[in-house]
Amino acid sequence: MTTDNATVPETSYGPVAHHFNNMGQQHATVRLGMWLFLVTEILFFGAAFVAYTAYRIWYPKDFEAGSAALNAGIASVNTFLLLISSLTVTLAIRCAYVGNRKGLIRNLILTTLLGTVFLGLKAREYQLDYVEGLIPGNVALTKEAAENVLRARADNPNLVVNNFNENLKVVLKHNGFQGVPGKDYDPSRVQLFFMFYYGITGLHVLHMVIGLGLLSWQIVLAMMGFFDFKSRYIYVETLSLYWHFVDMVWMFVLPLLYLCGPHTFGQAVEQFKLAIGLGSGSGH
Amino acid sequence: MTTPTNSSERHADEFLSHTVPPTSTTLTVFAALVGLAMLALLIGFSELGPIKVLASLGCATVQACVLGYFFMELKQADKLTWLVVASGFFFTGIQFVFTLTDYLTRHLGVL
Amino acid sequence: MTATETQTETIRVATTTPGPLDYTPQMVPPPEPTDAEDATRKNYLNYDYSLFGWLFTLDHKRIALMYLAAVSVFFLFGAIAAGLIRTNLITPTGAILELDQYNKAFTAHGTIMLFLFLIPVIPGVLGNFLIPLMVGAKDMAFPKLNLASFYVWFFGALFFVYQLLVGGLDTGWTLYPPYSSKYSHTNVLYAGLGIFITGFSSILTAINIIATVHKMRCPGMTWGRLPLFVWAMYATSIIQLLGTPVLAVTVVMLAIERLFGVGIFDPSIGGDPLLFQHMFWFYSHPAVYIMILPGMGVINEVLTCFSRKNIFGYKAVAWSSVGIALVGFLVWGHHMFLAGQGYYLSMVFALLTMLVAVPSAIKVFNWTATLYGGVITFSAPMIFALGFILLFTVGGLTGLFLGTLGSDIHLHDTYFVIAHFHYTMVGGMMFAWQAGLHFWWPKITGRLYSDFWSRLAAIVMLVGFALTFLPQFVVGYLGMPRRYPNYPPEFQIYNVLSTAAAYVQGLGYAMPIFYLTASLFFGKKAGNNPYRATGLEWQTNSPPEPHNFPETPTVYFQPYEYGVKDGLSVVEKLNSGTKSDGAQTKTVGATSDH
Amino acid sequence: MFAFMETPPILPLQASEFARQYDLLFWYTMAVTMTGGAVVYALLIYCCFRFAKRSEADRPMRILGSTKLELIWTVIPLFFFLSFFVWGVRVWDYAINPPKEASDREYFAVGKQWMWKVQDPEGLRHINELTVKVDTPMKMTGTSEDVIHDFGIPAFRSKFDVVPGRYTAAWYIPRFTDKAKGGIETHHLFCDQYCGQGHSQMVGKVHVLSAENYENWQAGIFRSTDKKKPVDGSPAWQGRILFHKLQCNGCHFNQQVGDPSPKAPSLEMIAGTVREMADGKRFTADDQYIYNAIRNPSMHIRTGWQAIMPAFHIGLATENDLYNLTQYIKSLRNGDLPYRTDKSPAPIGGAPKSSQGTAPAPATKEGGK
Repeated sequence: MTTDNATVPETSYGPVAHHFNNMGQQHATVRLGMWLFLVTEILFFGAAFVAYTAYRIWYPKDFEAGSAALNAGIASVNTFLLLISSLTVTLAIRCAYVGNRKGLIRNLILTTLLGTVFLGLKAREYQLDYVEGLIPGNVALTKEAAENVLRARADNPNLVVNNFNENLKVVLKHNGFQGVPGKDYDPSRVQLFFMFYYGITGLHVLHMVIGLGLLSWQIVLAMMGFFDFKSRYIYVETLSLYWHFVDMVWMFVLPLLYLCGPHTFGQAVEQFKLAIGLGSGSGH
Repeated sequence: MTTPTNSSERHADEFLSHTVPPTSTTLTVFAALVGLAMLALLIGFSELGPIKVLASLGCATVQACVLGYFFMELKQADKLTWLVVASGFFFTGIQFVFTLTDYLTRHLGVL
Repeated sequence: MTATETQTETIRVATTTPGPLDYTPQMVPPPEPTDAEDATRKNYLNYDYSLFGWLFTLDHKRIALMYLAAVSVFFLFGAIAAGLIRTNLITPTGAILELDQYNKAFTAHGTIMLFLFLIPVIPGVLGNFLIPLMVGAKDMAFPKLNLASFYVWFFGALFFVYQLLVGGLDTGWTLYPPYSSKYSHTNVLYAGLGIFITGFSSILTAINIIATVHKMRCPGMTWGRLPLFVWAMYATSIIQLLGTPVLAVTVVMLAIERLFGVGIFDPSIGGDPLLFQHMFWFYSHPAVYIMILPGMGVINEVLTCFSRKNIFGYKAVAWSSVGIALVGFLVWGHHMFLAGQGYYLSMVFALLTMLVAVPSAIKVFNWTATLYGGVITFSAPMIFALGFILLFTVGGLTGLFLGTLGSDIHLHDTYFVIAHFHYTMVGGMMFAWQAGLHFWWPKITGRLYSDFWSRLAAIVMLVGFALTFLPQFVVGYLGMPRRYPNYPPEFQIYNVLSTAAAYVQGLGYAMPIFYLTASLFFGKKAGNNPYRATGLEWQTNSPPEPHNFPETPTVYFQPYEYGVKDGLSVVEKLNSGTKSDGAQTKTVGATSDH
Repeated sequence: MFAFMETPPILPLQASEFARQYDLLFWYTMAVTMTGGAVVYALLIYCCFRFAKRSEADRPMRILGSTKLELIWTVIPLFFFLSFFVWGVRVWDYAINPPKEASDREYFAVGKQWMWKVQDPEGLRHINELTVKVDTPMKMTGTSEDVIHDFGIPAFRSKFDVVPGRYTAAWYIPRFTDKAKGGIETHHLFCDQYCGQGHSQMVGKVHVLSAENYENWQAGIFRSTDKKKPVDGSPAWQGRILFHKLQCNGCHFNQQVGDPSPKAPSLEMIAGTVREMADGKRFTADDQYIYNAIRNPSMHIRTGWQAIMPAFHIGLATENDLYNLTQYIKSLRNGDLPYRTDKSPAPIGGAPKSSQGTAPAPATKEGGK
């Protein structure tokens, strides 16, 4: 009775999993499954943003101050890195679809590289925050961490080991943030902002890492010729859905965390140069 | 004669009907995305005051929509996929509305 | 598709329906295998005996059995904790436990029963086993994901067990900060990790079930012909999908707060403890529907089968499940009326709470109406199902006291609440689980269990349970707070009564272990369809083949066509323009897929 | 022994105005839900008997449903549910909107693991005890020092979470029930929100006093609690320990047992009374008076008594000790004074060496002459 899909020479598209009747059903199911998973991801990050917004409403000034202490330069560059990776992963689908194995592998590798660079910059950003002593709460620094802070102290004698509020004032002053601590913003409230900063970016980084793992796995599969069956482009597409979603999350993280405070373009450039070691290093 | 409600037949032709757009389209969309990203940064680095947040968030929303519609293939997705996505945002919205209502109205009518 | 097409089909089949049946199966049943054939037949149990074949199977039926084993063990843990609690409450000063031991006991009871029993039990066991069978599929949509979700869940469960072994948890299952984040010296982090991981597993299960129901239905299985158990599981999966991620984030935030000493819910840096409650209940209120909806689904199957009736108002029952799932997300604030949330928000939540009560009421009335005009036999699953209705009615109605703004003020956090949700969770879910287990046991194992002992167990459980929690309504209204190891002496009699009945109840839970195990060895062969039921799962062999059906089934009839002599008379009814015809074609015609 | 040998309570007492309003709603809800439940149960039982299978010949009817019936049992419950909501909102509205006089009379409760510190409008602090005047509107504001607690009084049908970093509140008009005797009635005070190990220990008493009893209680004449001695870590309790340590009860002992030779005035219930001095002066026995009387007894010698009491300079009693002693003396009621030291040795650690010198025993001889 399944006359209409009898016309489809499915064998040329690769085998259908045992529990599906035809390739179309398999594709539809796989797509649906991924979208359902993405819905849970929407709720996941949505919940974090709900919490963020609640406090943003309560303490707007403090959150702006916190944002002013972040490195907008790295964030801006990372934005474009993710966008380009979204492009490459989309091109990868096309390659798989037209059966271009070389192109597929090239694009997947490009995506992986871009993602890795993103993570590298992110790590550098965390390390800078760490050196500036912007660790909320009463976490005891490790020995080498303390040494880091001391080394940073050589440039900036005002940095205090493991005292968030003091270090924050120093950093904000260096970033040229006009605002009197205690009057315009309350450093301990800024700790709240930093909890969200580490929490949300941390979750995003976790998703990036998982994505990179899946990408490298598909690179191996592609090299083994797994995607030579044209129908299997669906798996590249499914992964790309996930990757695009991670990109999408970053699109909202950027304005919510990094751009909500007063930043200038020149400052961002300065911060980025500093991050990659070209900066004058003044104040750090 | 087939029963239209047979999942397998309903999707039998999906594999054929579902196409992957050519590279040219992809590049156009990418250009648009980059433009939007630059706009977002421009807003972020400007001195708009309180509107800044809304503006940059609006920009991000447009960006996300473009990304979803073209790169994530919502363009050729069926109703079900749209429903799934919509429900995700709807229930996040529910959480936003009720939780934030608490924070905005808690001071009212307190003993 | 139009109704006429269906009718023509049904005519075609009905004439080929073998022999006169007093019911109409959804598909044409294949001939029963003879004993000789059955001896050599490969089924999902005997096609592979190797350990590997069990631990790494992709067969949804074997995964279901793995869930069954694990869930039963964890239920035992939770039950032991419950026994300790009840025993301790015999005397006003605590009979056997120290204060902190008691706190750990009730926390263990709560966490284990919720995350390791109530939430996975029916989706994991019956859902896994039955949904592909009921929709006529060869397997779940994502078999590997299905296996993964079991192991992820089990891995998470190990964290609960571990934190029990290394000293337990004393925060209560609600984990309210700042107690859980700052003041508790117990293993909040391990428990949080367990919640996070098990939550991830229930997400995977939900994805699998939704995809299966949408994409894997066999020819002719329209939405209007899905068994109501599938509808209920579908609604449950929606809740799991949308709710669980929020709980995950909440637990992550709690962990951050506990690890780094400064956190997001911490008042000392301007945080708000209520935010945790908002996010926690956004999941945990819908979660109580995760725990009850599958039970409601089971009841539909059992009631219709043992009263030989069509379900009364198929659409109402089906859509009320989805309604509960959706509206259930709008009412979480009724757990926070007295926690200091905005007064006007509380009023909104109270109103929505009254609305979510309606679908449950509809279901109860429809079940009752289903019995009307039936031919009722009181075998064990039926007694459990009737017990479900009796107890769930009490549980649901007492919920109204707590959902109403005014009357919640006094009852909040008293034993009234305890009694209420045990009447819904245990009286509801536990009885539905027993009903389902007894109902499908012949299909799962191919064996019949002792009729007498099963009925006896059902009655013992019913009486024991009802008497355990009735006194708690009284003592709750008197104001005895929950989670109190020590209490004023005038409340003692109620606690003694409750404890006494609890032991009877425990006896009831112990009985199935024996007669069900015995049935595996001494039970009669069940045959394909011992209850003469209509669902697809009953038409295939029992135990089913590894791929469920000899060939892909085609569905021509609604479920629950019990009330007719045989298939032919259905066709006559369909063709004759009687009133039921209208209803019939309407239901059959409901093919809109979303 | 089984406490339930006495008849156990069936219903909670209605000890506040709100309790009466609350119970109306509660019993309305109870009546409706009971009726609804009864209907379902009746239908179930009827069907189970009427349609139980009797012979193989039985044939079931084929009913697919009835939109009309379903509409009925959708709309009717919804109507009642909404009635619950409306009435519930009215009760809620009453509970959250205190009248002015209630707001003017504000009690303050601080919850900490695991005790309630209650301060009444007059500024007196009590641990785990709330003493209120009957028929007088009052407001109870609460907060927490550590975790979330819940200030619940079942007899008032009142309950609210106390949250760290915030103020939450409730208000009551306490009433006497028919069980009230002697112008005093005592109810339970519970912590209803789980707060850790001592959660079930975080309980207290609520004393509803008649107006006149309340006056006396404030004056210190009326004892609302049947506790013989304060054992709650309050200053008065510390003072009692010192009172024994410093052997004060060597002279200021309990005279109700007919001890022949009282060497010093009884200190019971002196707080606020006017004291006659040997030199004719008159002093009100306030904190300052008691303080001086201990630091420098020779300042005021009461008529009819010798100046035999040693001065307790800073070395013997710190300022803090003095404060505690003062609180204890103020708290003394009839028959509260301990007996003579030689009759009842100091219960806590015995008399320390340092205080031996201050033992008034030798001095009493001269005093006696």
